[in-house]
Amino acid sequence: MNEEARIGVYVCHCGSNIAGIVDVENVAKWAAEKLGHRGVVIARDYKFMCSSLGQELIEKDIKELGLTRIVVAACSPHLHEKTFRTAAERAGLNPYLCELVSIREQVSWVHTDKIAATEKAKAAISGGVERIIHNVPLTPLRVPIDKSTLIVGGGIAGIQAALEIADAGYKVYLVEREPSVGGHMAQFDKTFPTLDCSACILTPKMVSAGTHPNISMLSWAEVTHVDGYVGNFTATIHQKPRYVKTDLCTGCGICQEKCPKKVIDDVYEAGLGYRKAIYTPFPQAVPKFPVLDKPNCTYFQKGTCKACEKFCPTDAIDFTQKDEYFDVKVGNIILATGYDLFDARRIPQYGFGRLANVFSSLEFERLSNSAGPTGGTVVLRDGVTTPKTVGIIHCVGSRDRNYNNYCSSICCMQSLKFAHLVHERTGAEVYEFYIDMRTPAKGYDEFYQRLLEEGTHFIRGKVAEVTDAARLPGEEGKLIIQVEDTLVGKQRRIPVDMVILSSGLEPRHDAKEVARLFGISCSADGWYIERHPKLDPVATMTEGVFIAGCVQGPKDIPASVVQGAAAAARVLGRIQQGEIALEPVRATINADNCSGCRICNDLCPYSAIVFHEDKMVSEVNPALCQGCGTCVAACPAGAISGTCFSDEQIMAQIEGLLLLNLKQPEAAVS
Amino acid sequence: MDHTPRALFALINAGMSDVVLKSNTPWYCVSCYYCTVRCPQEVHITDIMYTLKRLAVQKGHFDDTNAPDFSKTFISWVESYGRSFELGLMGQHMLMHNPFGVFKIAGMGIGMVSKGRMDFTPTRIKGMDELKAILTKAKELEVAE
Amino acid sequence: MKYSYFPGCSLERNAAAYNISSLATAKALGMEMVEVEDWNCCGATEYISLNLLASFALIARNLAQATKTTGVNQLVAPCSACYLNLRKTDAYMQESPDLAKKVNQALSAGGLSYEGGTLKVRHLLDVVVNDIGLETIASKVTRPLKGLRIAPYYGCMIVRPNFESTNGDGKSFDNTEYPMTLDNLLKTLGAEVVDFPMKAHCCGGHMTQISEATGFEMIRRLVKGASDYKADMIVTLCPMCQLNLDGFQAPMNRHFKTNYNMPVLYFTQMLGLAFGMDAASLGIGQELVDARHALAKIGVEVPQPEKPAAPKKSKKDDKSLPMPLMGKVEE
Amino acid sequence: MTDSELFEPVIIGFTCNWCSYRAADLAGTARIKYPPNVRLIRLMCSGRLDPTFVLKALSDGADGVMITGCHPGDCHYLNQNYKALRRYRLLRRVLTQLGIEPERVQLVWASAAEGLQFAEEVLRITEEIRAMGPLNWPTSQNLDEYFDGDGVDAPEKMLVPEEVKS
Repeated sequence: MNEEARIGVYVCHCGSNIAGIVDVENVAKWAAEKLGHRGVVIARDYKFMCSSLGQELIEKDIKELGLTRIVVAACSPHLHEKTFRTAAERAGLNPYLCELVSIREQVSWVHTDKIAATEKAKAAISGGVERIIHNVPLTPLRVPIDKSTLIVGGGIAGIQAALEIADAGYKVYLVEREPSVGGHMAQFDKTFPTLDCSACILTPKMVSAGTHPNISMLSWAEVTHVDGYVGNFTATIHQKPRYVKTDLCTGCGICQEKCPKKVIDDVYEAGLGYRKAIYTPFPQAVPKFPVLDKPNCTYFQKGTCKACEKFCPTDAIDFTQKDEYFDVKVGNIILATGYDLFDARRIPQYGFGRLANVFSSLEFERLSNSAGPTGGTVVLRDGVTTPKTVGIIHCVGSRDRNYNNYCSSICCMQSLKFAHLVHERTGAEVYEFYIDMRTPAKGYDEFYQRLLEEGTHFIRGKVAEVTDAARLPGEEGKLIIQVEDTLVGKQRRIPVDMVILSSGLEPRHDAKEVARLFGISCSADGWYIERHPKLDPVATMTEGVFIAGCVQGPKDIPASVVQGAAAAARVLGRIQQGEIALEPVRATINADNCSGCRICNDLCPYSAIVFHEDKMVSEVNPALCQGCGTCVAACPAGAISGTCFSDEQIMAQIEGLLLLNLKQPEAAVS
Repeated sequence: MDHTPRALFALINAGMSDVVLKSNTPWYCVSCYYCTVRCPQEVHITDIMYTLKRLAVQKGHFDDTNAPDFSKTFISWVESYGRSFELGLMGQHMLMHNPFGVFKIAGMGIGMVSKGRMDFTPTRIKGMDELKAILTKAKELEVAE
Repeated sequence: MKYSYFPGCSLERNAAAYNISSLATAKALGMEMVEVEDWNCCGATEYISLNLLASFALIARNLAQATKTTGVNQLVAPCSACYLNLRKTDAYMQESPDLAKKVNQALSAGGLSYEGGTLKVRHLLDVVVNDIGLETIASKVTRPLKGLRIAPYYGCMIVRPNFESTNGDGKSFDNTEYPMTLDNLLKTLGAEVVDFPMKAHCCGGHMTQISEATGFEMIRRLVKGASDYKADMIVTLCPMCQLNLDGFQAPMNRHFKTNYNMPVLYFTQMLGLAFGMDAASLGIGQELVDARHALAKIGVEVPQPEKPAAPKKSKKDDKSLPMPLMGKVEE
Repeated sequence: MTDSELFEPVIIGFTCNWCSYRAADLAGTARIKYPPNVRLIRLMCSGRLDPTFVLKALSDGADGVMITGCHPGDCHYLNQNYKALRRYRLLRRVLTQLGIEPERVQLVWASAAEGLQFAEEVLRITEEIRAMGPLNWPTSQNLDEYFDGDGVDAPEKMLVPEEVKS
């Protein structure tokens, strides 16, 4: 025990958040009385410890009472540990001599019994006091920040982030797994609520990103491995073979024209159109180089063809290309990998995949796109018939506990856009089937009102089913939408020619694996978890890894752009600082105690422990150590210690939590 | 059907239990369970319809006795014989509620009988006494709730 | 394989054909069916409408009888209503210890007891297709149902609801909206199977007794649907559905002044026919809507009626868009 | 009331900074309720858990220990939770040899998103340990000296096995 420890205990009311359940005044009084012999010289409670007045209170006590340790009982250390450590530092105390004890998230918010909660708060503080006696002054590790950034995903969020960083003068690696950047936005014709042309606003950004001297655009590539930590990541990139020499290819498109193999394009055309086996997904693709789709290529499958090679004017086709793997070193990472569309076949009663004229929302985007398979003509699946009535079903797979419980947020506006386009292009009667109409952004509700004026029929109710089984006269040959009109309070059957399912957004099918690759977490729904839902929406719990766009949750284009720019701003801030302070949570080996058994060597996932053959002892490389502490727990000689989480600290905390050291020693003797 | 299920639940939330128990909606429920598997909030709607039927009968709150009587007749056969008895059930129920309907389906009845699909005597199970004891005990426990 | 067999009241009388065809085909498939001794009515949808606990006790007596008298833990019911009631009681008893306790208090008055989860309640269709398997069934087909257009009809209670008991017992064995088990079975037997959109819709249950107009309308929709899809017959797996669609078809026709003539047979009868069994031994002939015309198509060398040949389109003129790719659906 | 209903077990919970500690935070933010019997210690990783911590907690008066970590495959430090799992299995064997019900020490996986699951696990483990009754670990310390009546508040009473109190 540190004899000179003079400890201050500060108990926060957090308004009524803590004080409503925990008797904070009693707790502070108790700490002063019962823990005095453990070194507590002052214990106070205060309305809001995190306020500047609360912080000043601590600073004043440190100076006037000569406190050497601070325990703050308040919210989770993940929220305010930094606040109080900084305050301690201002008063001249080493910040690591200040600890936060959570009595809000772990006590007042989760318990209802006031007495039990108050007693648990006392135990927690006792644990904190015992622990802090063993804290030692530490200095954060300072590591330089590599000025390059890796951005994964070349949709609008990723492109925006890449341009912001590149324009500021720093290097960006933009990795995209498809042949071209552009993402889902490249598939759209019009964007709500202004109905400006998607390609017109996206293409210039794609071109800027493709030609920017600071951006290395790595399309048809994926990140397969990530090593290191903030400021010093090493990412392994898998460049899939294009079978096209990009230094020779001019993007003339002759290979695509001559390729005899037609394939359904289930990515860019959402399954509604065709491409060739060698292709650029769309004319404005960036980069302009085509990709040869090996599983569908006649030459690769049957050994003959090579039409593309024969006709290529610059001899750019190269059937011998192989997978390439290379490393890039970056300081920060932005993940902008986007979303997948909900597969409406999971709701068989809506008939997608079974009834020809039921379309998914992405299919309709392609159908209405002037560069799409029908040149923007809205027709039924037969390719020629114009629909006279169209039903648009909202919330397909969203707001439904059987599928996804969340609101996909874009579908209402998207459906309104569809209604407008259908009306404009075909003059058809349009029915919208909605549960609630959600139009909460600038110009959105005005767009809804415009659609009301255009004569769109709005029916409030969750659609029961879409069927081609006619029951009543007038239903033959139609798709019938069966719905309870909740405003009328009656069942209705609406016969239509075409049904569009406004399917929800889902996390990418491989979102979990990608999250694991970059060491971040997914929410229960599968979206990536931000550091704070309101105040830090683009950072993650892993230093140096940021998120932007739909990967964080469903959002529309403006919101994705905002997040792309925000993530870039965070990265630029880091780069400007030049270095970053890391928590000094590290393991160290006391060479005198090390027996050289090497048990720890294999336990370290970062190979941070090296064995010195000459001295027969192991040593931790602090630059590689991430501080998990597994080696500390494993060392049979007890030669390894972990800063911030030493054996002494944890053992003492256990004693404290179990309230073993309450009475004055002399009292115990008597 | 007086109310859609959604309207019925809104009435329950609004505290209008009289209207709810007088509604014929639960009696139109055929227990197809579509609502239960489709409900986005995973409400067990079919089970709630059964509950509303039981409450309506307990409180005597229903305008049309047709459906409750059918259930009662069905149950009385089960409680006396241990098995249901279609001819007795249909005959008894129709005489009570739809005597002219008998003529409408007479042809069908004759067809069923002539094809050996209907019988004039019900089957009684051997363990009738035990079954009665079980049902009596269950009803006691239910009342005790 | 040995199964505990719960025929249910309908199969005693109005659906006797279902009973004899079930037993005959089960035998042909090597399934030993041990009937539950002295079983009682499951209460259909009526008992629970007036009594809650007593209805569970009524059903649980059967579960207890099955455990006691057959010594097999797979309980098979060919009737969808019995299947649902038995399955529901077993699932609810697993889910709610309180209900299980009370039900057992009641059962003890009759000297019985039952622990939820002891039995696995199965529908006959599930057992035939998933235990025996389509391959084995295909190997026994001697009279393929070639040329017969069948609308497969499941009704409600075989696939719905989808209980969530702790061990997954209550989970429906097929999709609750668009089941395929019967479709696949009939295809295996060589029939031409209609992709019948109303296959899991309701037949109306007891509605013919309570509200004639409603009941007849529900029957009309289904018969009209099968007829619109040019089916030769409907094949079902539930005695209630068969009674409504077959027995009440004539009264329904009179009510709406229509003239439908849609035979309705049980899947077990089709199995038996495909195995080469004699029609009478499968109870065929007990249906009220004459099935002879449709059945004449089987085994007779009548070439399928030629569909009017679609005008041949050259590939260039074909503007049709591809259907959504039918890969695996991720649940 | 039976003895087991009167008995309030004390459980020490070890959490991983990246997943289960955040799950506990999430349970708090979402105001999900669970019994107050568990007291948490934050580690950087379940791999940091030295089995002696568990023995220390049990010998110092805890009736049970809850060890939590990231789901297998989701470890923030790649795979250290597997090492925790191995140690946990070994530890349960040691406990059996010491005559302690191994169920008093339980390993639970909880991701940062699983606030509800975390709360449910706390409830489950609390009830299981409550049913087992107090752990009467032979203690080296003279408890009477520490708990001789006056000046000792409710939590301490809660901790001490009945016979020690009397």
